[in-house]
Amino acid sequence: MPKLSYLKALNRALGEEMDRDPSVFVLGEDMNFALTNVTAGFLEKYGPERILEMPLTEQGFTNFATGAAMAGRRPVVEFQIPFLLLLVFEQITNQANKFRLMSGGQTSVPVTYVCPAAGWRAAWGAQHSDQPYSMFAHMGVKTVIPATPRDAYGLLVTAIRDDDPVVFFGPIATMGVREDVDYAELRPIPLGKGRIHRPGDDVTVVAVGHLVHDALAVAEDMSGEASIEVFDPRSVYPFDWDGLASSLERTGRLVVLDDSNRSCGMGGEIVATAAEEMRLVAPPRRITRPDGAMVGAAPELDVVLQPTREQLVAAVRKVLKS
Amino acid sequence: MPKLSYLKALNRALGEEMDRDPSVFVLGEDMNFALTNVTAGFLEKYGPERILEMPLTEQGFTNFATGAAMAGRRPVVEFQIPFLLLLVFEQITNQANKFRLMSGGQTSVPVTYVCPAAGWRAAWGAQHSDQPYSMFAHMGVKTVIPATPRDAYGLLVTAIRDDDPVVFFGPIATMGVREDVDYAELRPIPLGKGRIHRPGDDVTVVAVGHLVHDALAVAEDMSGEASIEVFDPRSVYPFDWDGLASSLERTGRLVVLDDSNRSCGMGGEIVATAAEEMRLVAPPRRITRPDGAMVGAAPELDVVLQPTREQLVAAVRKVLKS
Amino acid sequence: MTDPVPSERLYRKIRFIRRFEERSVDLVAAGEIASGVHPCIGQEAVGVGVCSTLTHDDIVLSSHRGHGHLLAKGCDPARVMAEMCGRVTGIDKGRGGSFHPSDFSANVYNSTGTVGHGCAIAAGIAWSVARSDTPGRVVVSFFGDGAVTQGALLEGFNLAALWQLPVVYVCENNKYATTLPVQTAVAGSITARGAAFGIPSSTVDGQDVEVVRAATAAAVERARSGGGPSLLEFDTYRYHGHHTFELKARLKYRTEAEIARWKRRDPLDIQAARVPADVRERIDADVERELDDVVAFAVGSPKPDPADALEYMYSDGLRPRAGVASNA
Amino acid sequence: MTDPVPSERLYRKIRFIRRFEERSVDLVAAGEIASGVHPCIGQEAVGVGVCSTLTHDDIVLSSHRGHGHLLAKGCDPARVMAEMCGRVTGIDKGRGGSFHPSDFSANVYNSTGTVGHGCAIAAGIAWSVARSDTPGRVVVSFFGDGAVTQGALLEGFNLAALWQLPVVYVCENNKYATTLPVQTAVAGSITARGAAFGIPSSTVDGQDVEVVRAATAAAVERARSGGGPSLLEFDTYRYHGHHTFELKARLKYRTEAEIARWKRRDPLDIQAARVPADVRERIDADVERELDDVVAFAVGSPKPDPADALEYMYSDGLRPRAGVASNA
Ligand SMILES: Cc1ncc(C[n+]2csc(CCOP(=O)(O)OP(=O)(O)O)c2C)c(N)n1
Ligand SMILES: Cc1ncc(C[n+]2csc(CCOP(=O)(O)OP(=O)(O)O)c2C)c(N)n1
Ligand SMILES: [Mg+2]
Ligand SMILES: [Mg+2]
Repeated sequence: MPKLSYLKALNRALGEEMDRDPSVFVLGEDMNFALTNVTAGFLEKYGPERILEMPLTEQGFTNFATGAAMAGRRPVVEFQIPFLLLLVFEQITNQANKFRLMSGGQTSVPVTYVCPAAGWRAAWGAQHSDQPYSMFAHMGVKTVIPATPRDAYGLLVTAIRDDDPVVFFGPIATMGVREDVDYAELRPIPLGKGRIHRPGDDVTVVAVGHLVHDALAVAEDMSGEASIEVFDPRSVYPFDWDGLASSLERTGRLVVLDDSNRSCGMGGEIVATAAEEMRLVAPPRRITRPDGAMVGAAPELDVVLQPTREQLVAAVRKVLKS
Repeated sequence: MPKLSYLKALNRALGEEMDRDPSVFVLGEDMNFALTNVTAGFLEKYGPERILEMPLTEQGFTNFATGAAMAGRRPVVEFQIPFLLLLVFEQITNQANKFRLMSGGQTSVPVTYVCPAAGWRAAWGAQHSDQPYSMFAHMGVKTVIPATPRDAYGLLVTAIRDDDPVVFFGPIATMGVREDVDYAELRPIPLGKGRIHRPGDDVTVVAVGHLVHDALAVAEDMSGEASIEVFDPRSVYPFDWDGLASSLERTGRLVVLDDSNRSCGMGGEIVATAAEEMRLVAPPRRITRPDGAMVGAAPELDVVLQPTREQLVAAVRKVLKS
Repeated sequence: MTDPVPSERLYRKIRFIRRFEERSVDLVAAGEIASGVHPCIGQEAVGVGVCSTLTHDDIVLSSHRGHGHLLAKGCDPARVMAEMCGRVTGIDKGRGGSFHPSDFSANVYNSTGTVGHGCAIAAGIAWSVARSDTPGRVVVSFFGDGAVTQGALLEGFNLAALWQLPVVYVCENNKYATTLPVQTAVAGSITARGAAFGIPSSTVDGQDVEVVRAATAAAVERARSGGGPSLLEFDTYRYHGHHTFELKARLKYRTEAEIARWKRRDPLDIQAARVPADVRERIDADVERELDDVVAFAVGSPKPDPADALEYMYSDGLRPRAGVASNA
Repeated sequence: MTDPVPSERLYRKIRFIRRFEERSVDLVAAGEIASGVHPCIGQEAVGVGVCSTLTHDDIVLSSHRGHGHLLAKGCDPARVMAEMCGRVTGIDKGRGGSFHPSDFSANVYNSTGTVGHGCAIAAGIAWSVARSDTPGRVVVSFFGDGAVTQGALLEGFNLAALWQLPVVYVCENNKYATTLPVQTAVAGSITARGAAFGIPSSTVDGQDVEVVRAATAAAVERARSGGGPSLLEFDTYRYHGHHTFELKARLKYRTEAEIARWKRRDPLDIQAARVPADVRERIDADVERELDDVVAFAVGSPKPDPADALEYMYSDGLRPRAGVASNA
C-alpha cells in the first residue's frame, strides 16, 4: 500500500473535490506557487479561475469568500499562519457563521478555511505560533483538527461538502506524518465523530491534533503499566460527547492532552463536560500550554511551553493512583 | 450616602484617572457627544486633545492606541459594541498583548479597552449581543467584568494604572445598577481578586458580571433551603483560583453562572480547574449560553438562550442532592 | 436603463418609503419594533433611483439603514415590516430584524452589521455571478460615509478593481456616521479613495431621484458590459436621528438650520413637482391604504416560538448543546 | 538634512548591511539562526538613505525585513545579530528574533508581524510625541509593497492625514510580496493610495542612496515642521528569496534576467563609484573585522534559560498558570 503523507492527503482531498464539484475553488496567498504545497499542481490543472491568487488582504478575501459562498460557490480559503485566523476572526465568527441564522435559513455559507500550519514555528516570534481552535469552538464555528493522513483526507472532504463554514486546522507537526493507505478506501469522515486509536481499560487519554501521536507513543511505552485508551476527537466543534462518555463509562479516568492555551481552551472544555456529565472515578487532568502562552521566541524557551510526553506519563500515573 | 450607578462609576473612575495622570486619554467613536455616557462631560473639561473622536476605524485606532502606549501614554479605548472587540481581536491579543514579551521587557503597552455594552441587545441582530471575555482570557489578556458600581470603579482605576493591556467588560445589564457609596471610600481593586458577596456553607455559586445579581437574588430566595456562597471573580484573567479553592474547601459544591457561550467559555474553565485541583464532593454544574449561541434576533428567542434564575435554582438543588 | 420609468412610479416609491419609515417610527414608539430603527427619511431618492436601474436578478447588499433599499428592490413591504417587528412571517422569519435583513426572493443578499464589510462580500458575489450560468447580473453594495474609513471596505475596492468585477458601490454620504461629521472623519475625499484603485468615481446629487437614476444607469451599464466597478457618492441627508434612540437622547451634533436647509431639497418634493397634483393625491391615498395592510399584517403575525431559538443556525440541523447539561 | 553625510559614510553603511546580511544567511545555514531570515540584500540604500536623515531621537518602526533598518538607525550590530541567534544578549533578549525586533535604545520601537499594521501604530506614536515634552521628533514607518493592500494600513493613513501627524511612510516596493508580483496585487497605484488621503506621495529611485536621502530629507523636514505625513514609495528589489527557505524551495516567480537587470543598479556599486578605491578598501576591511566580532559575540552569547520562558509577559510580574496543575 502506498504511503500517504498528511500534506498529500490534503492535496488529494481538495483536488478530488475540485474534480467532483465545479463550484469548489481555492483562494489564498501565494497560490500561484502553492507555497504551502496544499495546492501543489493545481494552478496548472484548474487554471486561475479556480485557483485565485489573493493580495495581502485577509479580511477582504475572507469576506469575498463569504459572498462567493452565498452566490453558490464553495470557496476553500487558505491561511498560511494561524494568527491570520485571528485577523479574520470577526469575519468568520460574527459574519460568515451568523448569516444563515440571520437570514432565517434562506442562505448558507459553505466556506472551508484551511490553516495547514497550526502551532509552533521555532523562533518566528510570538505572533506566529498560536493554536486558535478553541476560540472557533467557543463561537460555534465547525472546527476540525485531524491527526492522521486518512482523517485529514476524510475531514477535509467533509468540510468542503458541509454547507456551513468549517475551519480546518492542520498542525505543522503533522504535515509530514505518513500512513499506509489504500486510496480506494479513503472516505469522508463525519464531523463530531471521534476515533479510538487504541482501546484501553484503565484511563482515557483525549489527545488533540498532533498530540495524538504523542499519546499513542506514551500508551505503547506504558503498556506494561497501564491500559490506555487514546481518544482523538478529530473535530472539536461539534464534539463527540457521546463517544467520550462511552469511553469514560469504561475507564472512569481522564487525561486530556491539548496544545491550546490553558484558560478557556478545548482541554478545559473536555474536562468540564466530563466532570459535569460523565463517569469519573478520579479527578481528571489536562496538559496544555500555560495560560495565554506566548510561544515562538527562542526554541529553548518554546519547548517548555508545549505539552510533553513526560507530562502525560506523570498525569496518567497520577489519575491511576487517585 | 449617595447612590452611585455603574455607569456613573465608570465616568468617575475615568475622570479621576484623567485628573491624576496627564498621560491618560480616551479615544473612540462618538466621543464628542459621549454617546455611551461613559465620558459624559469630558470633552468640555479635558478638551479634544484628551478626548479623541475617532473615525469608524477600529483596527486603526486600536493600533494607534498601542503606539501611543509605547510612547508613554495611557490610552483608554472605548468600544460601543462587543463585536468590535472581535474585529480588533488580532490587534489586541496578537499585537498589543505580545509586544512586551517580544521586546524582552523593553516596552509595555498600558492600554485599557472598555466595552460598556457587553451582552444582549434585544433585536439588534445576532452580530451585536456577544460576550467575548472568555477568548481574551484564553489569549492571556488581562480581563475584568465587574458586577457592581464600587467594583466597576475600582477595577477601571486598576485597569488604567496597569502597565499591560486590560479589557474591561461592563455588561449592558449592569449599567443601571446602583449602590450606596461613600465616595471617599472608593478604592482601586486589584486584578485577580474575587469577592464573596454573600458567604455560605452548602454550595459555592460563581457568577460572572451581571449574573452576580441574579445569583444574589436566588441565594436570598433559597435561604430557607440552602446556604449559598456567592463568589464573584470580578477579573476573569487573572482569576482568583486561591479564593475559589478556599470557598470550595468549605462548601465542596460548585455551580457556575456565566453568560458566555458554553464550549470553551469561562464557565467551563472554572468547572475544569475545580474538578482538577479543588475539593468537590459532588459533580459541578454550569449554566451558560448554549454552544456558539447566536443571540439578538427576536426577544422571545433570545431570553431562552441566556442563563436564568430558574436554571440556577434547579442546579443548586441538583448539586445539593448528589 | 432599459425601459423608461415614469416619474409617477419613482414618486410613488419615494412616497411609499417615506410613509413606511414614518409608520415604523410609530411602531417603535408603540413597542412593536424592539430594536428601534435607523430611518432613511430624507435619503429615499438614492435607494429608489439606484434600484430603478436594476433588474430582479441584480443583487443588492444593504446596510443598517436599509428599509428603503429593500422596498426599492422589490421586497414585499408587509414581510419587511413583519421582519422589523420580529415576526415569523418576516423576510428572515424574525431572525434578521430591522438592522440586518436579507431577502433572497428579491435578491437582497445581506446587510451585514459590520459597517463597510459588505463591500468585499459584494465583490465575492460579483466574481461568482460573472462566472455563473447567468452572467450579466450586477451587484450593488450600499454603505454610508462612515464606512469609507473602514479598511476592510478599501480592501474590497482593491479586489473589485483588480478583477474588474460587476459591482456598483453606492456611498450614501448623509454627512454623519452616528454623530461624527464626515469632514472630521475622512481625510482627502471619498471619491479619491475609489480613484486610488482605478475605480471610476463621482459625486452626484442624491436628492433628485432622476439624477440618481441617470448616474447609476451609466455605472450599471458599465458593470453589466464587463467594464468593471464604479463608485457613486451621493450627496444626501437624513432628517431623523441616526436611530430612534435619538428621539430621547437629544444630541447636538447638527443644527436645526442645517436640517432645514436640506429639507428645502426634499427628494419627495422634488419628485412631486414632476407629477400632476391629482395623480399624486391618488398615489398618496393608495400608499396609505397599502401601508394600513402592511402594518396590520406585521402586527397581526405570530412571534417566533422560543423552542425554535436555535433553528437555522446550521444547515445540517446540528443542534448546539444547551446552556445546561441535560442531566443537570 | 542638518549636517552633510559624506559619501563614504553612506557607502560604509551599505557595505556593512550587505555583508551583515550575507553573514546572517551563513548563520542560518550553520543552524545558528533558527527562524531563517528575510535578507534585505539589494534594498540597503533605502534603509541607509532614510535613516541618514534622522536623529537618534527620531523613531523607526521596521518590518520582517528589518535588519538593514535597525543597523541604519544605529542599533548595536552585535546585539542585533545576537537577537537573530536567539541569545540573551540580543536587543530583545532573544524574544523578538530576526523577524520582529525592537531596540528602544536606538528608538526602533517595533516590527510587528502583522504586515501593514505598523502604519497606525506609527500614527499613535507620532500623535503622542508631537504632544510630548520633546516634540519635533519624526516617526518613520517602513513597509513593503505587500502591505498597501492591507486595509489596516489605509486606516493608518487616514488617521495620520486627519491629524497631520509627523510620520514618514516608507514603502519599499521590491516588486513582490513573497511570490506575489505587485502589479497583480495593487489596483491603481501605491502613491494614489496616499494621495487619496491628501498625503503628499511620490515614487523615488531606491537604489541610489543619495537620491533616497534627498527625498526623505524633504519629507522629514515637512513632518518635523508640522507639515504632516508623507508617503515615499521607493523602487527597489531584493536579490535573495523572500526568506532563506527559498534557498531550498526554488520558486519560479521571477526570472534570472530580471534579477540580473536589477543588479546592474546595485546600491552598493552606485555608492562605491563615489568613493575612492583606497578608501573603499579600508572600509571593506574594517567592516569584515567588525563583523567578525559581531558574529563571535552573537554565537558566543548564552541562550535563554528555559525557566525564563514566561519572563517579560506581564509588567507586574504576573506568572500565568503552567500547562499542568501543580498538584497533577
Ligand atoms: C465596524 C463597525 N463599527 C461601528 C459600528 C457601529 N455603527 C453602526 S452604524 C454606525 C454609523 C455608520 O455611519 P454611516 O456609514 O455614515 O451610515 P449612516 O448611519 O449614516 O447611514 C456605526 C458607527 C458597526 N456596526 N460596525
Ligand atoms: C497580515 C499578514 N498577512 C500575511 C503575512 C505573511 N507574510 C509575511 S511577509 C509577507 C510578504 C510581505 O511582502 P511585502 O510587504 O512586499 O514585504 P517584503 O517581504 O517584500 O519586504 C507575507 C505575506 C503576515 N505576516 N501578515
Ligand atoms: Mg452617514
Ligand atoms: Mg515586497
